[in-house]
Amino acid sequence: MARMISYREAINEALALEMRRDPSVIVMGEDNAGGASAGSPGEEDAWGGVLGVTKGLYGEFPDRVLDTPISESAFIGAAVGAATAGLRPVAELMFIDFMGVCFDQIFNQAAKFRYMFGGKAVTPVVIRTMYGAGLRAAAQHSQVLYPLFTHIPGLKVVVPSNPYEAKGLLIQAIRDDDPVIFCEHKALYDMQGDVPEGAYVIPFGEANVVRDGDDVTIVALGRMVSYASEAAEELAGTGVDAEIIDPRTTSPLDTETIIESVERTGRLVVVDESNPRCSVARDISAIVAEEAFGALKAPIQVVTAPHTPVPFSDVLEDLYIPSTQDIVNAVKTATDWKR
Amino acid sequence: MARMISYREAINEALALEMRRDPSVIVMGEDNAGGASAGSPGEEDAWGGVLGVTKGLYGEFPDRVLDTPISESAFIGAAVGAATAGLRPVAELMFIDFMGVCFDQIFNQAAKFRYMFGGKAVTPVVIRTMYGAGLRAAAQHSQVLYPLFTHIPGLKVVVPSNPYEAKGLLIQAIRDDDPVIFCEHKALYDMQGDVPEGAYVIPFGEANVVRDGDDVTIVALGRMVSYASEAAEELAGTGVDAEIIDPRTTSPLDTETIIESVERTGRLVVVDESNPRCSVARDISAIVAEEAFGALKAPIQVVTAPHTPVPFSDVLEDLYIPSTQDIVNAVKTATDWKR
Amino acid sequence: MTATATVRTQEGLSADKLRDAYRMMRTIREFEERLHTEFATGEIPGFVHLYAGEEASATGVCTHLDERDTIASTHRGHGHCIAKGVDVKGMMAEIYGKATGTCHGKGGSMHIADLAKGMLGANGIVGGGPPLICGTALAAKIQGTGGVSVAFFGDGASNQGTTLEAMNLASVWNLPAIFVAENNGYAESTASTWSVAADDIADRASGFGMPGVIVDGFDFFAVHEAAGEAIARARAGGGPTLIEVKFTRYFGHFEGDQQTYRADEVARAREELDCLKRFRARVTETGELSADDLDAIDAEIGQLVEESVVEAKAAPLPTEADLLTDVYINY
Amino acid sequence: MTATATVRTQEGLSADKLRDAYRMMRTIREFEERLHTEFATGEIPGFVHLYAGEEASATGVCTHLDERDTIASTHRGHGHCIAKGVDVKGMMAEIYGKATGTCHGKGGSMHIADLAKGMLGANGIVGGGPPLICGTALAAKIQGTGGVSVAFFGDGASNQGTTLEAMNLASVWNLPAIFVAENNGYAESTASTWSVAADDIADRASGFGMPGVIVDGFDFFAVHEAAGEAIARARAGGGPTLIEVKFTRYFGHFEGDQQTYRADEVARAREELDCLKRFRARVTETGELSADDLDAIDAEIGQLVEESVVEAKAAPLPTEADLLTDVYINY
Ligand SMILES: Cc1ncc(C[n+]2csc(CCOP(=O)(O)OP(=O)(O)O)c2C)c(N)n1
Ligand SMILES: Cc1ncc(C[n+]2csc(CCOP(=O)(O)OP(=O)(O)O)c2C)c(N)n1
Ligand SMILES: [Mg+2]
Ligand SMILES: [Mg+2]
Repeated sequence: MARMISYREAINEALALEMRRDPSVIVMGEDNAGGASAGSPGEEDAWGGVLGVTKGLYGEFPDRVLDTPISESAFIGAAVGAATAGLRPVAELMFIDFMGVCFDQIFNQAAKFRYMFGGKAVTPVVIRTMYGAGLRAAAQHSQVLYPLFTHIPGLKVVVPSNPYEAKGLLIQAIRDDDPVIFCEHKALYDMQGDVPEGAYVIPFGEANVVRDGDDVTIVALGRMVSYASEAAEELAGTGVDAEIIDPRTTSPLDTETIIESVERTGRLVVVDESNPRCSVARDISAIVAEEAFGALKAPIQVVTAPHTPVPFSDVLEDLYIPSTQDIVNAVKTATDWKR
Repeated sequence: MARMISYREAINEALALEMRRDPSVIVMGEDNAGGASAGSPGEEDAWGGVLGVTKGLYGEFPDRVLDTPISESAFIGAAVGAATAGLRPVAELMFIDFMGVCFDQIFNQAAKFRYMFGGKAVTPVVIRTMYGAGLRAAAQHSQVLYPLFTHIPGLKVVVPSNPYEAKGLLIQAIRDDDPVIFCEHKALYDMQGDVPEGAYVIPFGEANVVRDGDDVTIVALGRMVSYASEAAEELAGTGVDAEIIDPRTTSPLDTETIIESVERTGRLVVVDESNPRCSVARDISAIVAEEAFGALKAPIQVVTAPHTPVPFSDVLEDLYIPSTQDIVNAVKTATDWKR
Repeated sequence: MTATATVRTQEGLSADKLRDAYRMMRTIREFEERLHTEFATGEIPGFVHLYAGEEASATGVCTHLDERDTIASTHRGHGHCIAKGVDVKGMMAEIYGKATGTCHGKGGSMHIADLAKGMLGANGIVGGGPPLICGTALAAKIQGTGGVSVAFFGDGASNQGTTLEAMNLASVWNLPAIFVAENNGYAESTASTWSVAADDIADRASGFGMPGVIVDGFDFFAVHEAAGEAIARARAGGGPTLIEVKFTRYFGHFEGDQQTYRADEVARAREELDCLKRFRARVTETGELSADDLDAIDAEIGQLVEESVVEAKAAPLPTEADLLTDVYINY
Repeated sequence: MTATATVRTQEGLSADKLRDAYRMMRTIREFEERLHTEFATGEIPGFVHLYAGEEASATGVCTHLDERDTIASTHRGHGHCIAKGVDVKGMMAEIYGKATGTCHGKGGSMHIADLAKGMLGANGIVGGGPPLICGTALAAKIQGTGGVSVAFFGDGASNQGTTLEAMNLASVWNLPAIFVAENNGYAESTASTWSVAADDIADRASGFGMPGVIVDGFDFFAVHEAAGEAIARARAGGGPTLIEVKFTRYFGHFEGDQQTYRADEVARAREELDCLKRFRARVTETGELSADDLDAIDAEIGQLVEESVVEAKAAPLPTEADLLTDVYINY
């Protein structure tokens, strides 16, 4: 019964399904149509975005898949404007690292319209963007940065951890009436997973308990969910039974599920690929430490990348990215901890 | 002996002193010279920036105070580039809210040069910027946003809480060889304080213990330091003796001083005007909860603005900004807490 | 190098249309003059940027627009709001921060918006609007409504990358979009003759593949004609236009500005160039409207603005519950 | 509307200068061709964008520059690095991620920089460089060094707001800055004929108050002459220039690109237009250099690049300690 497809295909399928279902859904981004709009001499639909995620959509929806010049402020802003006018644009901000040239349209415009305008605006825009290290793409193409978006009231932030999640969360994102930042980990695009063919939604703000356990709670985000699962297998061998929670969305955040778990396990490890300062990991840690203080048997451990840019050299990048071993060590620190 | 000047004057004085001392210091920003560079028919040096902070500098240093077009990416980038070439530019990003149109030059360029280039770049640029609520300037002119800069490795972030701090920290910022985001609270510009006439520096990463106390530690940032002091006075009347710590810089952060204090008091309240998610408040909370867990007698309390944009109406804005009463309440929660 | 010549005014507006245009300009003027007075009392919170002197631009453009069309504005947005039909009383209440305001008191002068009227907001970010109207224009194009979108922006904003990118995108996508550069000579205290490296902002049009037009912004008819041409072309699928409107603002950058950066160009403008005076002279000379017609409108508008202030002052403030609503759809 | 006519080539370079120019172009070509081969083995990490075909641009410009001058480059930066004198072996080691690399293996292909050589970095952000060179140009102006700064950027980057803003700022501040738009016809798979709404990128110059020039990018002499004029003017205080260089890149956008978006324009370019072939034909025809001269350079460079690869492969990797250094001055 299983139908295995990749994270990339799951995203592509979510887009295709929603475009079929709702003519107001449009897709735009650099090379998203793939040179076709350019009337260039080559094959139509040549690229489908730099890593091929939108490939094939142009063929089916030639009027609703748009290439853009390299003008992120203009086209992300256009997506935002179009969302106020009855469309449901899905704009691709190729690498999340490029937010610096268009952040204003996201955080001062899209995120604030509804509040500033006294509740009279609806801005159903989705910004798909690639994040994360692992491709040897160095400091300007490997960042995580979802903490920056999570900070901003008015934005919803999604970090799918596998193909199934990616599809259901993207369909929800497209149908959602608020601006959504949809963060795709580029090292997951080839990850295979069992994904139903039809449309389904995964609601925002509902964490997924990936693994049940009683000794320690591990909250992990995006690609780190797989790492946490590996760590849990290893820990199981040493008699430590870890519960793994994937929040799925960093904003809204399902604090309830996390706190309920920590109240049972008494221990928490939060795993986040981002830099540590003002990270989602520390955010979750602080919330839990405030709300479940009485239940904590050990200090919350936070596993993140170091406070450095992402290095290029593969040997350094591998050291930079939080590892399964880092998670195992953090769990051990928590379980071994004595007052 | 006291020489009372305003926060605005303290900043102006720091700029003037450093410009006299070091010919490589230049100042730039919208209307920083004040229309003079425009060769416009009006008075030279008319403005000195929108709230007059650089007023008078153009007269003394006509070649080193530059007006700019409204092109934040270009001129902040120019400041960054100039810093790599032997100048020490102090660029004014008028309101911190405008970072969205120029963030790339700050976080992908200035912040990363040294690391990406294998330690071979030195980028001594200062970006002065106004933050904070209180002027009824609404959602796009009142944000705090220093958490976003604090997240980025390679940046230093300064949040002076009074005129004395502003002057010493700005002189340090100008002499510092790393990129510095210098966050001036616009509601503090008219605050008076005792400030020495000459130049002095306040080192980064060294917190200031504003008030000694044994019952609870209050860490407060920027404008919130005054609020914390008021709260401490009120609490003193109820027999609660609060220690107040002003970290001065959020990056680097003096965790030592904070932890040493919490180890004594057993209780921590962190006060930050920013939105709560991925805030500096939660960051500090998480660090302390991890490193001083054994010392904590109560859950750390975090006092921030709510997860909303800044509202316009004065009645709403006053509710939005953390208040002295909020701090008092948080301290009471901490001191009253029982397992 | 000037991209294109000034467009000469022509005519052909019905008396009703002329009355509407005059009413629009007069409403803006009255609204702004009154705010200037009221601001001085200290009762109005925050930053207020007045549009007085520039009425012919918003009016000359918006008289061509209808409910299919969208505009995006700037920090100096009252005139555009009024011209696009936003309720004057709601606006005044908004500027006073009242619960009855267009944005429930949560936006204020710099953020008045009314999407139901196709007014996508004043904007606190210089250059914030042009990308947005590429989106509303795209929506109109995809939905086939025949709608056009207009971005108003200042001379200062013409140097902002977002504005420049948006012009290119509008051409590349062949959008029904109009870019109206309101050149009032200054961005805060900085002269446009200095900050705009071209002779005219309109010179930038050719670099982005669109016609560039310069008009006398004190002349309603000049703006109206240039905008009419551009909007008709855009509706017909002919793509975007850049219109540079030149004039002087009558007050400071914001209320409180001492304006030491400029010599007194305002007195002469008010005396000799004023758009309302010129409009009155022209339509009474040609006999298109009578002085009585115009006086009646003046009185009507005086009354409306007076009421708007009285009502705004008396209106209730937002309440604590409002702080936490409308962040997202569900709260 | 074409802003200005193509500049015709003239001459007057000494044999030594010609040899240097040829050596520079040949080094770039050899470096890139070799990377193309090596990349296919899978040993090179990350994204690699090759400059082959565009050598005359970096060379035609940088042969005018000296240690006072700074350039900023792009993701396609190897050619600019080599032309500004960055050590070829250090570059190769950097691309392999080795500790002996120009950036200690921490930057990689997209971030090679050597500030001591006035090379302010390849840049992973499209449009990242133009603002930066406004700063280095400003520093040169304030310090009175006579230095000029050059931003190289692509046709795609010519639509980025940062690039457009920088051009205006350079004019407003009258900076010794040169903007070199390298129009190779594509930004990734997107044709510049589509993404640039003007006929030519050079058409944008007048909107930012500077001369705009178009040159044949396969012709070293054409680039050299146009750049020489612009740089001389900038050094003399005459302000910035925009130079559009037109040509074709020989490889895909990055290594691995199947290039299904373009018909095979490369074969013809390599055959008929190639800058190295044309240079050789021209200087041997005129007798300025002999075929032996050029062959000797070819051999020398073949040897250099071969060594650079051998040494890079053998070089040590960075170590764990390197992860946490050079974030700030003090750690
Ligand atoms: C991105 C950004 N930069 C700077 C400002 C501050 N600011 C507000 S209005 C203004 C001047 C705008 O000038 P112009 O575009 O000519 O419009 P005008 O005020 O003359 O109508 C400036 C610099 C801002 N709001 N946003
Ligand atoms: C701000 C930003 N947007 C998008 C990209 C992704 N990207 C890298 S190179 C490139 C194409 C650049 O085209 P062009 O400027 O013509 O340079 P070329 O590759 O042709 O040399 C794109 C879209 C980026 N690196 N930065
Ligand atoms: Mg202006
Ligand atoms: Mg190109």
